[in-house]
Amino acid sequence: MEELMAILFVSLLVMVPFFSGILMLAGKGRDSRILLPVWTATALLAGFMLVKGGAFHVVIGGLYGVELMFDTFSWTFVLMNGLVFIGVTLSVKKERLPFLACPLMAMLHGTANAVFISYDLFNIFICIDLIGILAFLFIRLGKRPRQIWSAVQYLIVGNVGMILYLVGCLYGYKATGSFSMETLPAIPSVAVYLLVIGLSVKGGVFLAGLWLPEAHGEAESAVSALLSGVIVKCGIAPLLRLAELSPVASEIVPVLAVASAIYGVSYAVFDKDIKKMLAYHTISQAGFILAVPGAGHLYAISHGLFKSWLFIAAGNLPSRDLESLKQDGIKAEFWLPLFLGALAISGMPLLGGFGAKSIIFGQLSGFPAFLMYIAAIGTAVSFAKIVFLPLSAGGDLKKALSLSGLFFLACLVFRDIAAGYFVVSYILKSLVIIGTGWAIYFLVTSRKSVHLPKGAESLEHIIGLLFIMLLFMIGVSGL
Amino acid sequence: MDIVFLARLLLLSVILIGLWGVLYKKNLIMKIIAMDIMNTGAISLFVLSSWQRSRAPVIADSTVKVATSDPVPQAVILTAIVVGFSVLALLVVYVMDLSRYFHTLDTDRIQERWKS
Amino acid sequence: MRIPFDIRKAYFAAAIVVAVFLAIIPDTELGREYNAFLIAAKAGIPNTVTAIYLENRLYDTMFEVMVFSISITGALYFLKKENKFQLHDSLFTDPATIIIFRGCAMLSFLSACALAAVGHLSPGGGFAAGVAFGTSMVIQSLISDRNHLSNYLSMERPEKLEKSSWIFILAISLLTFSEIIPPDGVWGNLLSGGWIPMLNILIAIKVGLGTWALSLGFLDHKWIF
Amino acid sequence: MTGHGLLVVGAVLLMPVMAFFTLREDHILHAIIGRGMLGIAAAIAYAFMGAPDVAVTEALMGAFLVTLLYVVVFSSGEEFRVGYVELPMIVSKEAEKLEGFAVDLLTEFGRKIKVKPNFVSFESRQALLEAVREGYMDMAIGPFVYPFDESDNYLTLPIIETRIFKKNGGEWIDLLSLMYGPENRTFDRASAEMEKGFYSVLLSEDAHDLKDILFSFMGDEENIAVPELKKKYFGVTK
Repeated sequence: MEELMAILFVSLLVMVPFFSGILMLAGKGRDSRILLPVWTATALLAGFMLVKGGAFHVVIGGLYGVELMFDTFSWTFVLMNGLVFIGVTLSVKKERLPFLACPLMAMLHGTANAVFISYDLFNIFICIDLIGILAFLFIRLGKRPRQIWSAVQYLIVGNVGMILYLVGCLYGYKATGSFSMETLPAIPSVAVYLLVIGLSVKGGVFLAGLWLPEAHGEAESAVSALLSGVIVKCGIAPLLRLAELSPVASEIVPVLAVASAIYGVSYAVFDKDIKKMLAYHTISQAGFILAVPGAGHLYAISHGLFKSWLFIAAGNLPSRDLESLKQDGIKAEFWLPLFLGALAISGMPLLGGFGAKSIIFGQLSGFPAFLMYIAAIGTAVSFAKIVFLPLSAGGDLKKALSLSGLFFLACLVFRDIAAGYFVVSYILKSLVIIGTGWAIYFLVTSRKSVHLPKGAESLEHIIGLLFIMLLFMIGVSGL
Repeated sequence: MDIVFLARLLLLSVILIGLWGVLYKKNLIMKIIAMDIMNTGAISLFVLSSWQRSRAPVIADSTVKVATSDPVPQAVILTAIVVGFSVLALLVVYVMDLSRYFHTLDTDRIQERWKS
Repeated sequence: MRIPFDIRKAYFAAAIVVAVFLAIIPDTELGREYNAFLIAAKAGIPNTVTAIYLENRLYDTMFEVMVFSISITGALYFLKKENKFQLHDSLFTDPATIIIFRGCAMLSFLSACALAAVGHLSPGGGFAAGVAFGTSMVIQSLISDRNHLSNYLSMERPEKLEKSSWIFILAISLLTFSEIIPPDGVWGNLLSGGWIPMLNILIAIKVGLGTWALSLGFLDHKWIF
Repeated sequence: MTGHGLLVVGAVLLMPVMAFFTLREDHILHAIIGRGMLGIAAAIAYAFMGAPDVAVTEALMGAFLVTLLYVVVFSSGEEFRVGYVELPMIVSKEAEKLEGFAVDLLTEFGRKIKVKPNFVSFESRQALLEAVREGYMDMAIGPFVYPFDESDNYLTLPIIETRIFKKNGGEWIDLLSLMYGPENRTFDRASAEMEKGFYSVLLSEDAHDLKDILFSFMGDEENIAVPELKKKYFGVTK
């Protein structure tokens, strides 16, 4: 019975998007709204299974086959995948997308689902490689020379990371005779480090993910929304599983998470380019997601929603430069979505980010908690730049919340109510964090501008740093 | 010295030579070839691990029990070869497209343009 | 940023240390010598690598086919778009070269057919066959006039064939997952092992057409660097 | 060490050697040949290690890859892209043949640095300016006048002097467009002031090396091609 259910889920989550992608490719379809039923089916199925509860895992193909896992964790990510795709599709309907975009979206959807339900190290390797190729094509769709360069950089770094992951898989197989994730506790720690590094390249986590600001900042805004909303999660979801299952990884991943949160925020506070700033926040939010491996998926769904909303809202702006936006002001119809998104990511109650942050802070303690509070305040500081952008005259508030905006907003509000963290102490805490952040913004950062060095974001440095990190992990565990 | 250990050292050195190329070569095509060499090294490690000093995993008769190499790493690594090839083909197209805009394949010179 | 020499040396040194760590991990003896035996008995074909590739881990292979097809599609999309130059004449005109190349093309075409047909019985299989077919086509294109060649082969029908073989591969994968498999047949026969020979041929067609289209795309382009 | 073990070690030993020789080369063609040999060494090693399937795939894939890269290198030709909007004497198309001062100048320049110009026709000034800014075109020639067309998005390199007619509203037209272009009927010459300007070549920011070479080509005192061309088209030598 479970086998049959699994086949049904695989055909609905993976095969249907693939088939529709191939058919769109053959029929040269350009309208992404045709695919809305596919996304909706994913979201509805995931929502139903979340409400129903329960978990089971299945091996497809018998002996040495591929193991799939259907539990709350995977269904949460699948739900996020469906919701983000619905929102992005609703937002890009007016543009004429290039011909390749719609088939690629369908295939990306299917592959992301496959990553989230996979419980097999090698299957994750191949799915993430497919995700990498799709992202590579997506980044290039905008045609600017710089996008080609950032795509090439992305693929080279990602491929080196995947080679490390492959070697990690091999050592895992050698020790246990299986690729299933259940064997993770038994595999040697060096292999776990290789797996962690390989996944953190795709997940945009600290150091390994430094390709991210360039690629996400340069891509078209709808593409950036997909990159930050879904593609980054395809690295993070297996990483979370790894941290949950393997004791070695559960020590190393939270360290990476905190470093990632602090690093991303400290660059975002001083960046004047709105898309670059959002891209740096993807690094820092990856840290928030990974900080508590047991609850990361609950943060991930919120992050997927508000980050893709923010990227879409930022794409509508007349300029990317925050200084010039500050002088000219922005029209109300562009301002409102940005404002709400910025509040959500800062953790304002009723807007998605609050419940997620409360979950994370509820389970952290000690020094990591202190550092994460700093990162949360930093988030508020950097988003104060958006919150306090002046309104210019002549805007139309009615146009502000388009279909996609309403959709995202509804999801975020519902998400927060579902989290059930409306306790006075949590509300106070988050308000204090936001207040401190805004105070710092007015007192310090709005008056000073600091240029942090960005040398580490070049190709050779990222690749080299992968090995430095590996050595560091081996050294720490050896001591 | 154990043959498998010796072979493994040599194959890891293939990966290292590839890495050296990725780090030091300036030409993007050379970087891609170096990456391919790294990939070849990783693939060879899989094949080496499947080698149990016995024959190929093709069985003549399903009723006689014979010891063979482990077919599982070999089968999964076929997949990885294809993936490596696909990535490479796509990268070559992109890199050549890049050269159309910059008239150079030197990574330092391309990166110089956005040194803000 | 121009990278200081020293830092890259440090990166490389770190990589060497990591490699040493990877080399000294001891092997565990798990006794996997009889793996192949179990798999062959289940799939009903002698070549166990193909059995795993196309039956036990067909789920992976499905994604592999997706990776390959998508990257070929993307490459062709970006190759087609701009700067399409005139079809060039043949690159080689020397008669001796042409005869040798023609022989090579013939040989790799024949090996492609053989690999695809008996991939489940002997080493080989769909992907290898497809690549061999692609190689034979690119060699053929190097020695013959492309205008002349395109009279015989318009690219439209191959494109349809490629798409439909793609869909068939996915559909057969789905059937295999749900264990709807035709009977195994006689051990060692050309038609044995359920869907496996069929999948081999379909993958060979898919990969062969893809590599062929890719190499034609490359040939039609003038590169600048 | 058994005989078979020696064979395996020997075949595996070939791989790092080939990898080293591949990456030691700076010449791409040599590196590609090196990659081909690495593929063959790997296939031999796999065959000895009891993995004939992987060996076949690796050998065939290596062969195909090397052929493909070889094709890329073999069919590489150098060119730069010049967009033009027709303007008599500077660039004009007659009987499928381009001629004009700027065309001859750039052809001469291309001959000197052994890179061919590839001329692409554009309908309007705006479309061409857009293409230069985006980097699709390396250069633009036609009714582009220094200092009126100066912008941060591209460089202007003056090639020959002209006169510009400018109105109070900021509207302007160059001499040749006024004489031959379709605008000469709509432009009211009487109310315009005359100023000095230069017909120029616009260079994209992305045309990396090209702009330095072209600047030095134009500024070279010993270069007799430029004055000769000026004499041919405009009868002046300055």
